[in-house]
Amino acid sequence: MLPFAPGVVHSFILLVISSAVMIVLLYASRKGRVPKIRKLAAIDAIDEAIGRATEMGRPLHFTPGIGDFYGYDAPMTIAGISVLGHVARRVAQYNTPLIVTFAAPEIEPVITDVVKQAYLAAGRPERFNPDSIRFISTRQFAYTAGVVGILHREKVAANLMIGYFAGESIIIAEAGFLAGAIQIGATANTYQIPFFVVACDHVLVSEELYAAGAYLSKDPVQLAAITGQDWVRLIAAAFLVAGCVLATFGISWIADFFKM
Amino acid sequence: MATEKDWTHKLATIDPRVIFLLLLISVAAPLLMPFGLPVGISPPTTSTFKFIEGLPSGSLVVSAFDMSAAVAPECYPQVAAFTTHLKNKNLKIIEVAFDSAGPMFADQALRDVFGASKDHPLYGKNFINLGYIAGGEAAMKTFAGNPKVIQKDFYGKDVKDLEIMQPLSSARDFKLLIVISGSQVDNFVRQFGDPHGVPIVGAVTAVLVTRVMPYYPAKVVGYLNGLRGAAEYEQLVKRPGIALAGMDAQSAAHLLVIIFIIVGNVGYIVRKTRRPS
Amino acid sequence: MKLKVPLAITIILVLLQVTDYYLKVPVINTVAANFTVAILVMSAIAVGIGIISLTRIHVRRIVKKRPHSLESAIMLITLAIFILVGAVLGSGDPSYIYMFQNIIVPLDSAMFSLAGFFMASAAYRAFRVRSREAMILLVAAVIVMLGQAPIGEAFWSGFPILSQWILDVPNTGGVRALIMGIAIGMLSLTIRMLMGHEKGYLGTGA
Amino acid sequence: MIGLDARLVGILLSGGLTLMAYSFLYRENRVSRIAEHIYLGAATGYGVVLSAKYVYDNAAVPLAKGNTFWAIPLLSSLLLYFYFSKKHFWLYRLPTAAIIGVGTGIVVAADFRTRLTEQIKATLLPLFVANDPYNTVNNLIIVFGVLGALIFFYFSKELKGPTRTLADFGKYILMVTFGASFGQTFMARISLIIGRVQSLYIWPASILLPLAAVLVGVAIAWDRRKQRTPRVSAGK
Repeated sequence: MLPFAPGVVHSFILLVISSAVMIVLLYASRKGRVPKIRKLAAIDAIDEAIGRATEMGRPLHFTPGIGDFYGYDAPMTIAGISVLGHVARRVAQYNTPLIVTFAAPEIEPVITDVVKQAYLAAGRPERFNPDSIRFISTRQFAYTAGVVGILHREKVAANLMIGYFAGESIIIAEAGFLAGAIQIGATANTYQIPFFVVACDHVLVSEELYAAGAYLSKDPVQLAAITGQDWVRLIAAAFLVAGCVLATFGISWIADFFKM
Repeated sequence: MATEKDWTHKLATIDPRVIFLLLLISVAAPLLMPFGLPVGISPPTTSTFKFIEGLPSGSLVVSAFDMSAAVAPECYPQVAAFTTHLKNKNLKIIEVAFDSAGPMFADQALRDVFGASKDHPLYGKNFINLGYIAGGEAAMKTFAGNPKVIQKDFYGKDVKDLEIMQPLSSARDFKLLIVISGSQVDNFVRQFGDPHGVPIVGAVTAVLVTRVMPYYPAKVVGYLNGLRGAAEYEQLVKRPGIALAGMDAQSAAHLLVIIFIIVGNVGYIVRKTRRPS
Repeated sequence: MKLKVPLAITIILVLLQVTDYYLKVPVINTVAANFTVAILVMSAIAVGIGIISLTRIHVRRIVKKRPHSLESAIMLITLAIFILVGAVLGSGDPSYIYMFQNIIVPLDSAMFSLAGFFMASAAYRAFRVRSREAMILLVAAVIVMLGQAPIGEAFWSGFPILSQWILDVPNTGGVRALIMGIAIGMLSLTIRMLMGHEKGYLGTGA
Repeated sequence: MIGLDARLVGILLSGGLTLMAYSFLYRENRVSRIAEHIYLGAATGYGVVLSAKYVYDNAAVPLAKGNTFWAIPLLSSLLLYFYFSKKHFWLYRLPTAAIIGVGTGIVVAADFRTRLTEQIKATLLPLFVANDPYNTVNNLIIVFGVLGALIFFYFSKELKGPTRTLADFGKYILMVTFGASFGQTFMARISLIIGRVQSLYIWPASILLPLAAVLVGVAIAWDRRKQRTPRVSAGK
């Protein structure tokens, strides 16, 4: 028996099962099994937004938020950067001006790298403008002030906020609206989602953020990971249904498992 | 037919700047002329108060300042109210910050409640301001595992010489963790509550309350809900302050926005019902 | 090499931290704890990158006489003052605290408080009874607002109770589902990373 | 030390900066831009000083005292600066990969438990509570709300029939959640405005108020003269 920390066994077992399910699906798709995913309107709207900025000949602003690479915000930042790769390739093709802003200096090299590679992949390395990658400030609301200023001064046509956002979400989103931009908001920081819902044209709600990069890549292996999300969702739902039904009759097997 | 100049159109498309101006007035006026609506005390505030009341004198309480200056109008009145309570109950206070602005407010709380911070004779004995530890959740984990990882306090004194730190070996020695935050409590539950079993009280912004509630009352034993929670706590510790004064401004602002929502919908509905004719 | 080595580093450290969380093995726990502190130091050092590129952008703007170069100059001067004073006197010095309290604090709060104004204008515009979803959103928001402010109680003593019920029951259900979904999504992203499919974070553009 | 005069100057300074920032509410203008750039410089500079202090206190000092472990993060983080090199650009990936590995590892392990399994555990409620219709209804709403909202996000195909109904219920529960969260936040943000207004009521910041009012009036009159056509309403 492994030397478990107290009260984590149930979680460990479910983590192993969930990871195994996802890994099996990834392998299956490598062997040519193409997973089916329904249309996700909010993610498809990203291309619409790029198109709109291109038509208007005005810049597209992208921000992965105020997150960095450690802690709670790390996965959201990574998911945002994954979408940035796709966005940058498109704007490179269409020659749409791009502005990327962020608040954590340690993500700057990655962002520059992603955007540069995207221009290279689109066969347009000369179109890459180093001034488009803008570290604003490490401090949350100084960052916000900077972004709000940019949205107005540079007449941004499309504003993509995809990553980790906190109290600044409504400020950036409403300022973007007042500046007349088409807006897409995406964050897994649950209590900021309502602000994107009221102020943005399209919203990727919580876990859709994590699915976005994979969905846009159209790579079967990555899509398999989204299918994996569904499998784990069904496993969680099955535990819930079984546990609640048993609890109704006063049987606590499932509840006991979760106390392990 | 509704035309562009129609009153319904006007109601549905008010210039946002009109809203901004009226909102500013609705906040500013009651602060000068309060009308004194009563403020009831909610159960989470009461349970916070009772939990602190129940701690034996001399227990170690950690105040974790995970607050930025931006949330100070909401959180600082809470800090002042419960620090007063901790002082009255003669509990030992360890202040630590996980946000760079935190130590300043920790210092201000000591000065407001005890009259002095680092120069107070009880500094290092009954309370200490450990300053800021960078790194968010990873820093919390490190601190929870070994609070003595901090070498110097906010004022540059060597921490290991100070009396209050002597009995500490891990977060298990904390009898209560007060999380002052405008961002989240999940990380504190993960790093202090779950692994070390430290009871947590949330001194949080109103936004955060929805995120605290799933943990209440099991892991988070009580919480203060933004400025309102501070106003309630001010009444419990019998120290009326700025939080109570702000409640009338809140009422006026809430009323104003609800009126605007109604006005907008009247414009919208009238236009919509007219259109088919 | 340029991708495999960093990928390997990520995989090893993710597995190390996961093991550390679930298992009590003193060696692993100690190593993991050391790494958590080490990355804090590393990311603190990264702040220099930000300063270099910030300076680069603003200096370029001034040199090329682009619009708003006056503002850029103001930015660089304030930046220099805050770094120099902090470096010379130390961050705990009363003068530095004074600068913090009278410049950063008011701007922090002023900027954040714009959220109040913007919530009002967004609520006015978005809370229209366009659809069943929008109506539910609006009604829940208004009830909770009336439950929060003392004025709600003055109208009807039931508002705080109803608002609390919304927060305790349907809201708890919704928040739980959201955060469960997020945990699942996060796992999916991590698996993609560890299997070497999600490489955006290594700068390769997905 | 800081005397009375410095205190008054401070109040005036913070009041002035607040009003400059608020002028943005009328429209983006030179005054708000200056406030913005002062803010950017000050906040970022302050951040640098704190980070430097952190590195000095927690790595440089222990290293100088002979704890060689600290050489590892200090040296490896220097690789980050290869970001500025054209040739060895990619070396920045090594320390970044380490930060991401540790950062993601910490959160994914803990979150799977705190956010998934602990939440399942908390939702294992009886669907029928004898003689207690209130709690029975509440439990049903929570359980079906969680199930519905989970299923609402189902990616693999469009839902039909009973699962569609469940997902719709989940969607409505999510809407209630968003509305409630919005309603709750509003008070918090108003608190911030209260904080700012209170600071402006303090003398001598209060002398700025009539000044600001006059300036805004002039700006409005100026804008009216410049474009006699009606201004854009509601933004877009």
